[in-house]
Amino acid sequence: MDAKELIARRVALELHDWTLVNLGIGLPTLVARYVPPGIRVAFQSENGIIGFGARPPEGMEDPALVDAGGGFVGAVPGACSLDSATSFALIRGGHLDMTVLGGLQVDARGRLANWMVPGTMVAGMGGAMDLVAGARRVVVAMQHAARGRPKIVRELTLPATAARRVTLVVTDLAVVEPTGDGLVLRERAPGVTVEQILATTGAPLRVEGEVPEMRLAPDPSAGAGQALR
Amino acid sequence: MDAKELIARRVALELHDWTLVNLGIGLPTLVARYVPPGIRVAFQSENGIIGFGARPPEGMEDPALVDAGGGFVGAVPGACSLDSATSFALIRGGHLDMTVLGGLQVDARGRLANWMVPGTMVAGMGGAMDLVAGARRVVVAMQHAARGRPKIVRELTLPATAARRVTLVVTDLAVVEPTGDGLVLRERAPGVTVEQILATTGAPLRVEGEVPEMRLAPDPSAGAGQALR
Amino acid sequence: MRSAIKATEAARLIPDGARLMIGGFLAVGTPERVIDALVARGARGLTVIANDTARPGTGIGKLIDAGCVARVVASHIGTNPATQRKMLEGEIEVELVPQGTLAERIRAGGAGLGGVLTPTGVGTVVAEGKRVIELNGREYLLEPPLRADFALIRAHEADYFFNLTYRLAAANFNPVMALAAECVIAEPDEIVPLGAIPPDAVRTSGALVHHLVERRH
Amino acid sequence: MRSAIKATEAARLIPDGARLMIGGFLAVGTPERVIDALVARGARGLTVIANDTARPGTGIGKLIDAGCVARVVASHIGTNPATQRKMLEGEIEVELVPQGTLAERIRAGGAGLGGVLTPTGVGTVVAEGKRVIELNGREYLLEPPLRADFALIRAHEADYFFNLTYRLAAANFNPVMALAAECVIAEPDEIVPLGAIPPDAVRTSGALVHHLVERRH
Repeated sequence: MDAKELIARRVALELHDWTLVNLGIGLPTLVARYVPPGIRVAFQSENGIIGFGARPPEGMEDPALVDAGGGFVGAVPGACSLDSATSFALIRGGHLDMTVLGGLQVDARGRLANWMVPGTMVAGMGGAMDLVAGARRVVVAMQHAARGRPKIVRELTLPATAARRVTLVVTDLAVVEPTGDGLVLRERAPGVTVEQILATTGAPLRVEGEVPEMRLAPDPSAGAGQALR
Repeated sequence: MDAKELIARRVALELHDWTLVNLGIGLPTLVARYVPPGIRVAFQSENGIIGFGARPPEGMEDPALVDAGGGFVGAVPGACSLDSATSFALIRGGHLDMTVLGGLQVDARGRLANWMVPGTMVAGMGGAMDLVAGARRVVVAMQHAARGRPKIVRELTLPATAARRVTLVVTDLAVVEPTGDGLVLRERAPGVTVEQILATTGAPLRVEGEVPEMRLAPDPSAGAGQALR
Repeated sequence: MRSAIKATEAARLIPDGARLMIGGFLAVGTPERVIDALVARGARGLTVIANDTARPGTGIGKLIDAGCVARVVASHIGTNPATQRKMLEGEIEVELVPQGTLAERIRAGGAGLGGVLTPTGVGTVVAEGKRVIELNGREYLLEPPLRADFALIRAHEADYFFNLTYRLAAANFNPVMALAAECVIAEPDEIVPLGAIPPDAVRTSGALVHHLVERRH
Repeated sequence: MRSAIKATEAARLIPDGARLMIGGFLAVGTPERVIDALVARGARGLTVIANDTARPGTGIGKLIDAGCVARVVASHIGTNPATQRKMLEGEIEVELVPQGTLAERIRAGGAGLGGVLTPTGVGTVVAEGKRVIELNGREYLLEPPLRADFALIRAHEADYFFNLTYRLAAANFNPVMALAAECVIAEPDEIVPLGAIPPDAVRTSGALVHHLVERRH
């Protein structure tokens, strides 16, 4: 199991039954593979689909049915289409139970930076700022460190995506919960020690008693869950 | 020809080809009967229909197809339905070429009062304030006087519907155009003298040279025009 | 699958004193069965946010007749003399809102916007006591968003995921109200299998609907 | 009946320096034939308001490649290195707007609203230089409405009155843009007889559309 699968399988446990969930481009889209059995989730894509499904069989792709990354997807029975104003009315209006987004940095106050690295090519924020401002729960799915440097930092050095405190940070080493009282270490990845986590974290991390090992959603090949069924 | 038919047939000449027009409840709805030949107009009803048509044959009324007064209407081919937010996005956003509304008073500044008489039962403004604020042209269709009292007055004594100056006032006696420089008498009804009009008007009315007699849209029984055809 | 509830169960979910948005325009597009059940259970002290209060004996008029309503936020009450009389007698408090402003305030409440900047009502009694914001030389009223505890929605078709469609003028306020309440209860004319409503025909996503009232028997 | 025009005629209607809204999300739902005609006629100095600039060689990317564009208002340009390079070289000016704010600013421009009060961007660089309005203890950015000279819309079906439908994710910005321009030009996949699109299936009323581009031959 690689780091991405580990993160996706842990995040998948955050899916609630009968909710609307947005998965960001990249690592977060992997979460859709690990929906726990018995959990019915509608996946929303900000370009205007609720209930998108897996990529169709070869030759059956529809040019009008893509996800926010432009990749071909399918639609489950019960899917619907939305224009951009309505799509973001749902996002901004708190109708998403959760968004899962990649991250460049999260700081001690729980603020996320994930849209811009000054001095490099500027891509733009796309829908990220609306998603972080509007979703009821924001889960950041990212590597704990990049090129040996912590991505959880005392204060953002990159431009913030929103002023809001995210709900949970899931990395390949740990589950960290930002609280009004700072970051709290909630879980550790299998085989990882608290000391290893603290050494790879650039911000104060509270440890309260015994830190349990991460639970993970089952492997899909061993009987997957369902999306909107 | 009664006063209402006269007013409706004069207002009908204000219809432009291929435009979206809202007709208020009451007298203004009569205008739909006199669409001049060759003029294609889509009639909008603020409760969410573009392209409504005449009342269906007996027994074929649809409970979901009514105008803003709650009366059964039909739909012409090419009609569409809108929710209230979109219906008023069109109204407020200047997408209506014209609205035709009844009036209680119009004053020297061209302001309309048509939604409330203090001291009587309060009905509410419904869509009137949005229509007057938003339509590109606001045509008031009303009797010149009520119970012998002028309805065109120096200053509104009833609550205004909007601060905006209306485009044209069509009565059973005259066509009056409010301008930045006061009210101007543009046309007189057949057989009515300028003196009669001035005597029945409660505000200064400029008369510039010869005042022509009103033209009227043809009688429908003599070959009517078309709505959205 | 999600399961449908009876209209009486829907009425039981709604406590006295609740703040309701109710779809409809002169009772066209109004969920009559949930209203009948509210009347039957003797609901009291409701706030009703709706375009109008219909006519006595129809739609929201039935709630007015039965004394269920303490407060009305509407654009028009002229078709219902009972609402007018109860307002003058102090039994019902009425807030009048221009129809387009009402629709947009509800949409703002559902879309997470802080308010509506509208030219409608500037220079009229509607502007009294409200913040006026000047932008590019024009004046706009700042109107606050509206939300409710419950939205009572009338739909044409619903599928097992609670996706909804509407017909002709029966859509009116229903789609925006479905965005703006903590609990959305939809009363459909028909319930059809998942997949029977094509994705582009869905007007309100089932993800917004909490309870569906079963088909009329 | 109204008559359809050729894509080349549509491109001739649009002068150099015009301000365009163009539908689409990564070229899905983008009117490619009008864009090809604009490239062919050598349009210059255009302002493009759109979600993104697609990829080189696709959709709006073709306008970027051909040097037609002086200014871009978009939520994302990361998929198009040509846009990024021309921005750094000063050939194209870029204004980045959060995607939901972009959609809502366009809707406000089309709906006659004075602006948008959004929580998105508060506490970020997006808020710089903008008016912040506090309402009920929360902060909102006051974002101005957007309008354009032309909206270039990609539709699925159009009828003879120019009513439009869209398919799946190809709707995206098209319906709001059709509200917000002085001249709306729609490029449909199919043109069908009046009455062939049921009233409840119409997503943009023909009353909003000024020109329809003929079917691809």
